[in-house]
Amino acid sequence: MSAPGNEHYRDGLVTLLIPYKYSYLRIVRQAVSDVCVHAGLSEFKAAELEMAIDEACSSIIERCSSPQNIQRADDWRRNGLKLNLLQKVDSVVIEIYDYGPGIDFEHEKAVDPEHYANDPKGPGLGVYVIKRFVDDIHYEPNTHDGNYLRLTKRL
Amino acid sequence: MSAPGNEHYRDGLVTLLIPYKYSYLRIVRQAVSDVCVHAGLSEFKAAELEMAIDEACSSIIERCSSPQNIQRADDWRRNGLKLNLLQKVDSVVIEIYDYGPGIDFEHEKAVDPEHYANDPKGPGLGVYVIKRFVDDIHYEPNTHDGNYLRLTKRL
Amino acid sequence: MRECVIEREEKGDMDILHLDGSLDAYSFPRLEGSLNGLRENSRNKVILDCTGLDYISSAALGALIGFARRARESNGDLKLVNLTPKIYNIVELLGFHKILEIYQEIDEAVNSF
Amino acid sequence: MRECVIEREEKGDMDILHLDGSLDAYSFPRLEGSLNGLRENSRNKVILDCTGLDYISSAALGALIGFARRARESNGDLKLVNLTPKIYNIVELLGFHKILEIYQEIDEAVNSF
Ligand SMILES: Nc1ncnc2c1ncn2[C@@H]1O[C@H](COP(=O)(O)OP(=O)(O)O)[C@@H](O)[C@H]1O
Ligand SMILES: Nc1ncnc2c1ncn2[C@@H]1O[C@H](COP(=O)(O)OP(=O)(O)O)[C@@H](O)[C@H]1O
Repeated sequence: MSAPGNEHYRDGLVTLLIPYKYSYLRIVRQAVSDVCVHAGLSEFKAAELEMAIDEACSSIIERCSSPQNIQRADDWRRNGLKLNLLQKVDSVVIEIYDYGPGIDFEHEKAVDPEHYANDPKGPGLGVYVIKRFVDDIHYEPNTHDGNYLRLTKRL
Repeated sequence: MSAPGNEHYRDGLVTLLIPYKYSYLRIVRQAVSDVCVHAGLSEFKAAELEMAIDEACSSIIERCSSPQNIQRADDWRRNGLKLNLLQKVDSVVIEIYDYGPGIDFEHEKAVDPEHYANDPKGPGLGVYVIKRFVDDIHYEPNTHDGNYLRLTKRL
Repeated sequence: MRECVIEREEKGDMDILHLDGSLDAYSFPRLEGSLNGLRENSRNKVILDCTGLDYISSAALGALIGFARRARESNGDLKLVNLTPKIYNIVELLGFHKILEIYQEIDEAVNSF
Repeated sequence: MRECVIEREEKGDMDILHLDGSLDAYSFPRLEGSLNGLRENSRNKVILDCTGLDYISSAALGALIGFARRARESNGDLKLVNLTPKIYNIVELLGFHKILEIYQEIDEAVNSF
């Protein structure tokens, strides 16, 4: 389940590694937004995917920011988030790898704003945003490259 | 001469891989600018380093954009530019790896705007910009990870 | 990385917060601080002028809901003004417009209190 | 990725080009196209309004010099107006302000022709 290596993706692949820190989210959003425009997504759809990725990454960072939560890999490059931004003919695919405790975005329950308003102490809105704004979610914990999350937005 | 692996760098490392295409320069500039601000560089100095990196990357892309110029690596990930953005205590260091024909930015002659104005058909201004805006340039062709360029800007 | 710059403008018993930048997990705590300060001073009629806002996360939106709920208990509220089309689209698709009042102009929001 | 948007405004024998976006290796060919168009029509008094310009590469600056040089041979010129402080700093450090005329306001540039 590591990044696909076929011809299909080659030309449009951007890869980004950042530390587990909120202050790098802006670089991620900018890269996602640029790749979306490049792939032909409308400005609105680009903003939707940008938000879904920001939500996923900040949830991951939240769980990884205490050092004891991270399965520190020998390879120092793995001590951070990795994103692959792929442009396909009919979609933009974002792959996110991390070595934290993992969050099953595919099966976790989504809380919408109205439920959240009635129970603000409960879980956050991140999963709801992701499910609302991407067309496909695939999650696989503990792959060779860490936890793997793949979010797909169709053009 | 591959990326340094010592403790020193760990927390501030951002890595970015992009295809050999001009349309990804904006992602690079944005990432450089964000990392500079994060490292404590002034807005002006950040803009200077941003321009130096943009100039270096566009020269590399110009020479890599015809496929016959690229020593196509087996590893498909290498068929693009790789940047490491490192925050050190007293500087920001940008490392650029490519598999193209290579440009010796360290020793190539810089043409300033006045000379350029008198001979616009000659070499471009890119090297001049890089030399003017960074404090140290180190170039090494054909390393294990391709041609290696390291640009350092002090805080 | 650009922090969110917040300028507060007092207008009688209302506070208008002019936002510039983005409200993500990194920059949001600053707005939370401003809102907590207002609450401590029992100032609970707040207008967020989002003219310069280029991003808002769900956590930030959630906290705005939290402030609005408590403010309403004291006859106050928190209202959004001047969202960019991109952000308005997101707020609407997510359904936040059913929970938070949104206006096109600051004056409209002021008069709605 | 955002292209540079160029709006042309005719003012007698002058052309004011209002730029919005960045002039890098990707987006620059569009401005080059506009300048070539002006040259073909022997319009060689050009003002570049850089209010909305957030980046300019050396190749773009070099081409502006090229246009200015040729325009001067026909009693014209190319002048820059309204650079942001960030871009002005770069233009000055690189020494382009000795070769290209720069003004704070469009009117000043207009009156300088
Ligand atoms: N779990 C958390 N939830 C919300 N905000 C947090 C959390 N942890 C840190 N922050 C906020 O994020 C900022 C830390 O940013 P970060 O980029 O992660 O680290 P650094 O400042 O070392 O680069 C602080 O301003 C803090 O208020
Ligand atoms: N060698 C070159 N010098 C200057 N401009 C170029 C060069 N090659 C391509 N361009 C310009 O850059 C654009 C191509 O962008 P690029 O991102 O490299 O490819 P793509 O459009 O396939 O993503 C075109 O608009 C073209 O005008």
